[in-house]
Amino acid sequence: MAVSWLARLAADAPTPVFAVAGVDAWGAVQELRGDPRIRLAATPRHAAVLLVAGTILAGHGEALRRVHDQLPRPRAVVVWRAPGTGPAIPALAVVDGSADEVVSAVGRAHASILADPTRAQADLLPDEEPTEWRGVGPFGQGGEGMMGGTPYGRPMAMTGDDRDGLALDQLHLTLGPFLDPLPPGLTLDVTLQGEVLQDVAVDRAAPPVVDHAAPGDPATPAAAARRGLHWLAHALHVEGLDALAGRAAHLASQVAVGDVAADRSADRLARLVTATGVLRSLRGVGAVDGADASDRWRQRLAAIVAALRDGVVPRALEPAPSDDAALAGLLVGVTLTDAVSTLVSLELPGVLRPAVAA
Amino acid sequence: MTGVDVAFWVFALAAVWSGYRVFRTDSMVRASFLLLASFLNVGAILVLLLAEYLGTALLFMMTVEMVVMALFMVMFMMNPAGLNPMEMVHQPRLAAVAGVVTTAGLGLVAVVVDFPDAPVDPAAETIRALGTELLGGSMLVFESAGVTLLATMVCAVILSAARGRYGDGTAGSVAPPLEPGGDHRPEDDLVGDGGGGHHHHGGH
Amino acid sequence: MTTLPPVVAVALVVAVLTVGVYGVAVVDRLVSAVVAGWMVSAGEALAAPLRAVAVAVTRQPVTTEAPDRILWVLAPAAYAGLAAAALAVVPLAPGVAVTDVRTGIVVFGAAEALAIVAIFLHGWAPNAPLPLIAGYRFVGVALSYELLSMFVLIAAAIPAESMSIGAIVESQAGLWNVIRQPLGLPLFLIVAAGVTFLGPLDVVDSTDLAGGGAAEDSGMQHLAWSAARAAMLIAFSAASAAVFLGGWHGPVLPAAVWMALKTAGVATVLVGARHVIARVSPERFVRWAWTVLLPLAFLDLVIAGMASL
Amino acid sequence: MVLETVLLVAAVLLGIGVWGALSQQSFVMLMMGIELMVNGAILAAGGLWAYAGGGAPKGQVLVIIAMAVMAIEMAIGFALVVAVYRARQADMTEGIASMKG
Repeated sequence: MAVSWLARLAADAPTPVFAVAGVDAWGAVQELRGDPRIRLAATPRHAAVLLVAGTILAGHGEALRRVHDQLPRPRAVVVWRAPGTGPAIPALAVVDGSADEVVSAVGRAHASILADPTRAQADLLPDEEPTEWRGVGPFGQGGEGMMGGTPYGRPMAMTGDDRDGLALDQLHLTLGPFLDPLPPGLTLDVTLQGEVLQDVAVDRAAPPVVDHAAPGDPATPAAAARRGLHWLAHALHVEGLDALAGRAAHLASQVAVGDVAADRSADRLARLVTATGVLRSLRGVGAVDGADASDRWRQRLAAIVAALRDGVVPRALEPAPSDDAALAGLLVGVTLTDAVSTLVSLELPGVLRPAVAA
Repeated sequence: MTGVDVAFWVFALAAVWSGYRVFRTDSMVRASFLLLASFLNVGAILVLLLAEYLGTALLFMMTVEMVVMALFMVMFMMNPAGLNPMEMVHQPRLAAVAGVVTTAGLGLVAVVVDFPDAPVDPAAETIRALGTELLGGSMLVFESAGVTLLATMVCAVILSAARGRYGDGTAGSVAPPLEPGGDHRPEDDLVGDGGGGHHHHGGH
Repeated sequence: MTTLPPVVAVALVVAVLTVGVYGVAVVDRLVSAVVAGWMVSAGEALAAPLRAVAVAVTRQPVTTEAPDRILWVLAPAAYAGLAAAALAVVPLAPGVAVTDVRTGIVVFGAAEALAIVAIFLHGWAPNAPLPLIAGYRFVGVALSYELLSMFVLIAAAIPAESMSIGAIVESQAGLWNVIRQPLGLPLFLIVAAGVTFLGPLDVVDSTDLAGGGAAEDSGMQHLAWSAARAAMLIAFSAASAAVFLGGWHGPVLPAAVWMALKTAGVATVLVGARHVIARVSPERFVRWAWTVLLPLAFLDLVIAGMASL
Repeated sequence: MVLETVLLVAAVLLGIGVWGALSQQSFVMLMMGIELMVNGAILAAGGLWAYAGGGAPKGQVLVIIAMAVMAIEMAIGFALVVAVYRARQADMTEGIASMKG
């Protein structure tokens, strides 16, 4: 039968997964980039399986359901290492084991919805307009006149001064909490003019549920190297180097099982990363206390290599912005690309701790 | 009707229809790209008329120009996506009459005047001839156009720059009244108003 | 230069693009596996594109709130159509041009410029913020390399004394343009990476915007867009091979084979660059394009002009 | 396709351009009307070159000049819009009803 033949062919492909991770499982999710059997998609639209990993804050339940509904049908949900608290989401499979087990479960979930689409999961939210606007106003556009109203629930763009002294239209957006390039749970309310961020506010709407979410300082060199490699895998992915991200993630899983060849691989990885020019292209981006993103990358690469080769647990890394205001101040006035690069280059717990403990 | 005739009428109707839709759509972006569609169809007609270079050059030039146009439209006007109706017209009757009169007058010229019948030779090296003409007999015209374009670039940069030779470009200027033709309110003057005026789009 | 009958010509373009798109997908899989340090068998690499198609086909399309449906569907079609138009003016062997028009490089330039429109509209159509930002960002960047492409192509036309790409290939019988005009090919490859938004110049569907212009595409829509992108890559590779690498000129092997090898070589370099060069920030690239690349393109034109005196 | 039909199409394009330029309030839309008029002029010039000019190269030069005019119109037009907008926050013709100041 043609359909089952197609389904088998699709099931053999790397499963496209969109991962929503709590802070406690974020590193483990990044490590999945090293597995060729799945592919972590940048947007839920490109995924077939939603992987919900670790502790999701209760306040992010609405966002989680929205991400769920953004996956094209047929879709499946796999829950991994859920602590039992946080928003509930119907799942096709619940796994509490290793990365290998979750990858197998994801593959099985994909194959099962392909074989029998009736097993796929239905929408969680009703399909309706966010605001009631139809029929309001002289043209039924939701407001008065050309400028009026909030068509489709979105306010019309209003003008504000830009950096060239022209008052041009602004765009208000909320980024997060599950936007792929951002640290997990971080929600930013931004005002954009073109691609330049005019205003940034860190959203604290989601109340914290657990406080053990922020990872403590690593105790062993292997743990430190692994954490660094998790960061590196995500950062390389965001800078457009997915294949190298796969290499970093694979190395992290080697470290996890105590592979002795890992130190040489780390050396080689660091050289490859330097050769891509990413350090050069990040120069001057997001400077905190005189250290820019490029410096932070270099420090972190050196720390990974040192941890694996010399068994050194790195001391506290470079300075991170101390609070929300400092973080927002770092992002205002730069382009969205640079803002994302800055966020990615920062030490993650430094950003996340206040987000959880607020 | 030959294939060329059919193609001509398709392109001609598309050019006219998209030209008309430019002023009838609710979205600035669509307006710019409809105008581009009109240009593309005229370019295609030029190719049918054996002016290959002019036709393709028109495609090339107008595409870039309309992309810039679309950017400007969205920069300066509210409602870029066409979510709200866009009806920004004045003197519609006069304009329509002027349009019809222009079309009728020119159409009359087209039909009545007896133009010489001297069709271009399909085998002629028209592109080579154009190149030779541009760098030969019409060199002065061509070079003048080049220098004029350079002057235009300089002027455009000066006009649009935030700071002029004598300081702030907006010095002494006043904000517009909120209503067209309304009284100017001194408190709206941009001078000394660090934030600039926010009135124009402040519809709600 | 003879012109093929229309049916054969269309079939030829479609065949070249299909093989090319498949090849790009296979090479992409192989290079990414090597860079990632994974084992990948030849059979697996050859099956990868088919599997990706199967995954796309089994996904249902999604929509956004109030999108411009017509443009959303039309954008990939237009982009692929422009790739076909651009490829059509490139002769694949002596006498085997789909339509070797006298204004070949101008047609190629026009297809390139219209591709900007298609990419912008693809970002604009879903009526969603991230694709919209990606679309505008691309226009800002693209305007800066449109000039580059025209300058290097005109420089290549000078020794040929013709704007036909067939004539440009003929003019390289003795000396290839890549040696005669050393700046041409690198600049043209930058334009190619830009128009197909690959690797370092992927400012459109980039991961920092969570998929950017394609962030709202799913299933077949995303597949069509990726395929159109690969088709444009093939068109640019063929043009690079013809304009700078001597086209079908080469010893021993038949002309068409040389052309195919050169095209595949350029495509492989471009796909490979995607995995080993980090993305540049659009803002810095634009500054760099106007201050460094554009003067280099001028220089290229001056070199070509001086050489032909 | 004969000269008369080409010129008629050109006349219609010009007419639409006149209607648009006169009726639109926004500067940019107004410029679109002017562009459409030049579009019609280019078509007419191309048609006359092909059917009545015997393919004289000077006819093509005229079209090139028309394109240059269009580019200049656009550049200066946008520069003026930016300058006016900077000074007056106006992007509609009524916004600068008085030219003083």
